[in-house]
Amino acid sequence: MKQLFIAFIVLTLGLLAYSTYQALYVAPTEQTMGDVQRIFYYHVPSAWTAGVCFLVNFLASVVYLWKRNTASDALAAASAEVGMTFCTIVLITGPIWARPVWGIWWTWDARLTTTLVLWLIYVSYLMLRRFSAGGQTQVLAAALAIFGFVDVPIVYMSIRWFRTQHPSPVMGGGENSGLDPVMLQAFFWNLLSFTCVGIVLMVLRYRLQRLEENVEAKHAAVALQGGSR
Amino acid sequence: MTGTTDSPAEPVIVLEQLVKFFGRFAALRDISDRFAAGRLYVVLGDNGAGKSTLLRVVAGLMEPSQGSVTLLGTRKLREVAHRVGYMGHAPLLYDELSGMENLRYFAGLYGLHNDSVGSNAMQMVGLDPELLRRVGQYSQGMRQRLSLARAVLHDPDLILLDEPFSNVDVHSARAMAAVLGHVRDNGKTIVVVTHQAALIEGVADDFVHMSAGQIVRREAVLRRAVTTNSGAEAVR
Amino acid sequence: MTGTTDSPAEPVIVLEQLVKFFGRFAALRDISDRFAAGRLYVVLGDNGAGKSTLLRVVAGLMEPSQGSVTLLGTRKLREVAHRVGYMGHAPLLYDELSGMENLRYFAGLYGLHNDSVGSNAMQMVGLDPELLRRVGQYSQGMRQRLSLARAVLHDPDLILLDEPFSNVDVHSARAMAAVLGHVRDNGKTIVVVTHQAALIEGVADDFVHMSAGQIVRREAVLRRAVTTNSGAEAVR
Amino acid sequence: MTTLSVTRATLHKDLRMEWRSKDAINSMLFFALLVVVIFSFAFNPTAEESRSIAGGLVWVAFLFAAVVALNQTWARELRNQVLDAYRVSPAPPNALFVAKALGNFLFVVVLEVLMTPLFVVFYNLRSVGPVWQLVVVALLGTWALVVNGTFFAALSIRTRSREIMLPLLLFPISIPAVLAMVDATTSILTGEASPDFWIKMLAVYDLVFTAVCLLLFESVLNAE
Amino acid sequence: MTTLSVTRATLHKDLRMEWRSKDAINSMLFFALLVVVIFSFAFNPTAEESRSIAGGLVWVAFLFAAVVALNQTWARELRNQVLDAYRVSPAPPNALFVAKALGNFLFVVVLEVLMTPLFVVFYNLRSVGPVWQLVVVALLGTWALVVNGTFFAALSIRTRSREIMLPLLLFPISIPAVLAMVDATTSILTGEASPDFWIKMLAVYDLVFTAVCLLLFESVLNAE
Ligand code: HEM
Ligand SMILES: Nc1ncnc2c1ncn2[C@@H]1O[C@H](COP(=O)(O)OP(=O)(O)OP(=O)(O)O)[C@@H](O)[C@H]1O
Ligand SMILES: Nc1ncnc2c1ncn2[C@@H]1O[C@H](COP(=O)(O)OP(=O)(O)OP(=O)(O)O)[C@@H](O)[C@H]1O
Ligand SMILES: [Mg+2]
Ligand SMILES: [Mg+2]
Repeated sequence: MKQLFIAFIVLTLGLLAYSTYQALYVAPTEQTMGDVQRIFYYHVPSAWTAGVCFLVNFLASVVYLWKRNTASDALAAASAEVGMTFCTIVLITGPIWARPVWGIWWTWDARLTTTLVLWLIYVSYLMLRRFSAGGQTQVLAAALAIFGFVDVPIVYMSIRWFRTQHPSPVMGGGENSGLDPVMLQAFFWNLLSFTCVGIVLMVLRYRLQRLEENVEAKHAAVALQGGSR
Repeated sequence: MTGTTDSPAEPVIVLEQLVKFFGRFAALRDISDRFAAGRLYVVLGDNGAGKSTLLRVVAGLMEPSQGSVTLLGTRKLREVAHRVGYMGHAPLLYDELSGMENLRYFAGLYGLHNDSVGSNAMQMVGLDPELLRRVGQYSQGMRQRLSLARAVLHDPDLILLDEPFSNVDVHSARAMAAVLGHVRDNGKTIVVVTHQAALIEGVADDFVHMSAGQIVRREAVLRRAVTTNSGAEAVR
Repeated sequence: MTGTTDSPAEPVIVLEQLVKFFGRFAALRDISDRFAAGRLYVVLGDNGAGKSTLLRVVAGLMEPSQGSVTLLGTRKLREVAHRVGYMGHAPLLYDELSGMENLRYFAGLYGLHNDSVGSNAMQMVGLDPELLRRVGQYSQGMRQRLSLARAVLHDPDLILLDEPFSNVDVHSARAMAAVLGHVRDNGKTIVVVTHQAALIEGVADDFVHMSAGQIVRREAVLRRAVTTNSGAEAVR
Repeated sequence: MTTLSVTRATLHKDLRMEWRSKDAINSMLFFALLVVVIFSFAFNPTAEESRSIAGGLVWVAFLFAAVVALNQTWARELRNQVLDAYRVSPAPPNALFVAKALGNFLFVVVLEVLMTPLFVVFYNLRSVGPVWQLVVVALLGTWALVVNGTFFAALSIRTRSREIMLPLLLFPISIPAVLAMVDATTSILTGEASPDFWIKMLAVYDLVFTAVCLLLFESVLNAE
Repeated sequence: MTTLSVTRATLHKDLRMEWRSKDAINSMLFFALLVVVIFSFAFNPTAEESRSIAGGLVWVAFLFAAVVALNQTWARELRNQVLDAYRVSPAPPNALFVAKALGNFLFVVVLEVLMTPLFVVFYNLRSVGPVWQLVVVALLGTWALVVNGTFFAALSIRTRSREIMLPLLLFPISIPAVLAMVDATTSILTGEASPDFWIKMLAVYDLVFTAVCLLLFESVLNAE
């Protein structure tokens, strides 16, 4: 099992190297935007990976409330942290891209706003985990995770209708539709490698959490056995 | 389980390998014990011995980390919640309401909508049900008495009290101890945590000594007819 | 002023016609009394008798409504603040700091910038100055000890303690009482409010009984060589 | 059945305590007044513009006022750890939640009723659209704030820095509701667009989150 | 002399406690971010208009954030009634006040430094007037909020409904300062008018209220 995972890590590193090569050297330079467009290969896969992590977080939280097992709580914590990281990458690469392309850092477009709200929700989730003490953390966090996940589709719906009088010039271009096959290929390599990186990070974080729990359990066992403290 | 008093009836509290962790600190360490019906148990022990934790676990306010609590024959504590009374460290009362208003509300939580429930409880602990003052203006001793009234309001079979005498003057404490004695005589089971054993030894049946998260010793008391002369009494 | 022990030296506390109102309620009702140097006074009384109020007025935390307090020869309490130590109902410590950090800060308030002040005080009450734990994680007994250390940190001539033993286990309480005895033997004056007279009677010099806002009785204690056997002790 | 009676008793007790102290209501009112005043200093409302930002102003003011109020409800239960008394009783947890949410709702509605004239005066507002629509938006929007607010207040009182946690948890989740309220209000005030979509959206939000709250409250209350 | 050393010790202790928990800093930051986001939902900042209301928005946001922060400083002193320990000591009361005010000032300035980029990004702000003037206004304005805020927080923690009392006391007194801050900021951002008058006005306000606070703090601290 452990060897399998190490093999997976090695594979992921290889993938990452290859996809970076694809993004920076193989994919052609975009005509209107220039090299800035290459952010695309990091921006979109990050968003996708963040989405996967948040889904895992939601499922793990539901399972935790149902089964009350520490494993799913550890998974929820791990996925929230990793998802937050990728979401942050999206929120950093997006404006960096937007500034030269649109001339502004930010606009209240549906996708942008949803990403921001998602990020806010998971920051509050992680803060709650930090600020609550002892045995109640898991339950409170799981409840919040469910709230957050239920909220996201509502945010998305509402944002799409938000201030329609100022249609934002965002995704109108639609590179997606007319994407160059070479670009598409580079894009998919990146998508794959980012997903793998996300999985690796989540598993590592999860194992760290479990190890910590194990250490606690060992200490606890020692405390139980030892005659006095 | 040294010196456990055996009783014919089924025990009211059965603790099985009870463990409670706070982080990596074990506040309760593998406690297995049983408490018989109709007795008044006094739990003694140093600060941090785990007395309050034990009481909270038994009352269902905390989940044990390992092991189980069987109360009045069931492990589903919520099912017997109406037969258990709990008085915590803090008074568990609303400062802004009067004594009767407090009791009326808490009686409602137990499905008791009769005012006599509250006034009986107040009379039992020696408070005047007509008292209009808000609890915030009560003196410490009155507040503790009212808190006791709240805990026994619904005539529970099992009563758990956490340091009911702290900051209470000697007179009030003795009065409260006497009330507990009466309640016990009516067949209820009472568990009292306290540092002032002298105040309650007159009515106690068993002393339970806790230390470092374990019950280290239990001893039954020969019921005496008169209250012992404690040191505090001698001084006054 | 029945049974006042007379002492040759000038009294440390002189109360003259002290009255304290809360709204229209008189918590202290015309108290005139004096407390001599080098003695350990134990103040007893029912809940609401006005003990804490008296202590707070003497410590300068409250202005009396009428009358005056003369401390160590002056009515300007701020001038003798560095010679008075006060320990309140609450611990008066920062939960987020360690024991030494707390004491270091409070020593600074008295102009003492030497670390040995804090570590001596901690050792005196039986705590380890090296202890890194934050006060929030201390047990109740440790916290009360540290609180006592804070009150006596600057080697005050007059020490005022409000229920130092509440919620403290018998062992810790006896240890604290012994510390107080030593401090008194070094010539300091101590006033302790408590409901647990038994714990401190071994080292007490005078008992002061309060009731309904007045000092109703005072009695000197014949110093005994050994600690009395209180009821609590008999039980354990 | 018993849920109903406990809800009623709890609501009754809360209202009585509130009425007796009048702390919260008085201070909330004054707070609201101040917010309106500070806002009019900060934003210098001139008749033409004001209508387009009024929706935002009103709801931001209500939001902040509500956060302050919500913290107080549970703080009261926590003061002498009275909540423990509820938890050891056989009373159903959701009764407590519903009572608190209703109490807060009443409270914030009273606040809004009293604040609205201030806004009208300070900003020379007049609605182009029908006023009853404003009432519907206000009720739905307030419930949206209050139901989540009550839940998250119960959550946040368990954490270390209590007062600050509530807005931290509540604001992100409430963004769609705030959006809907503001846009519906602005649509009605200016009469430029139909608020129907936003009203439906608020209704859905209310339903979904009331359900989620009721589902999860017991676990939160009993998280030691 | 001794005032100085006590001030330093108190400031040092506060910063250490703050640093140790980092709670307050983190939560304040996030709160500030949320306020910016909520405001931009509520007020729809489009490039042209935004510059004229940005001054108001920024300061209202800072004001709310500061109020939350200020309450926390004294709450810590009150938790185990530690304040009593200060009061029975011979340490000068004003040392405590100055230390708290400085600590809060630092805190709010850090907050502003971190919030400003957010406003710039979300509102696409760019200043027409010189930026150093904005810095001067920010420093003077922050001190105005903080010195009164610290004082009134000390006053309000003694009352029953603590959290709410602070804004009630602080806002009315702060209205002239808020006005000056907002108008100075708007003047600089739009470059339409000279902010000099408002800056002078803020400086005078700061001087007067610092003096008044120092004069009165001892009585407030010792009010039983
Ligand atoms: C400013 C902050 C920005 C944020 C927060 C943001 C966020 C996102 C998110 C969440 C996705 C969804 C990925 C998915 O469908 O799984 C996405 C996709 C995408 N973004 Fe961005 N983005 C930003 C700026 C930009 C800019 C400036 C551009 C280019 C002009 C851009 C181009 C794209 C493209 C091409 C896609 C994928 C195609 C699509 O699904 O529509 N983004 N972005
Ligand atoms: N919520 C908590 N988190 C972490 N540790 C805790 C918690 N509650 C209690 N403890 C620890 O568990 C131990 C037992 O605490 P408990 O309150 O049960 O002691 P106790 O016997 O009631 O003491 P006391 O006589 O002081 O009331 C103590 O060391 C305490 O520090
Ligand atoms: N701040 C206050 N406002 C109003 N009444 C007060 C206040 N402080 C104390 N009292 C009242 O003054 C009386 C004396 O209170 P005090 O705290 O001095 O009593 P005590 O002797 O210390 O009692 P205990 O043993 O309960 O500590 C009580 O009746 C109390 O209700
Ligand atoms: Mg205890
Ligand atoms: Mg007292």
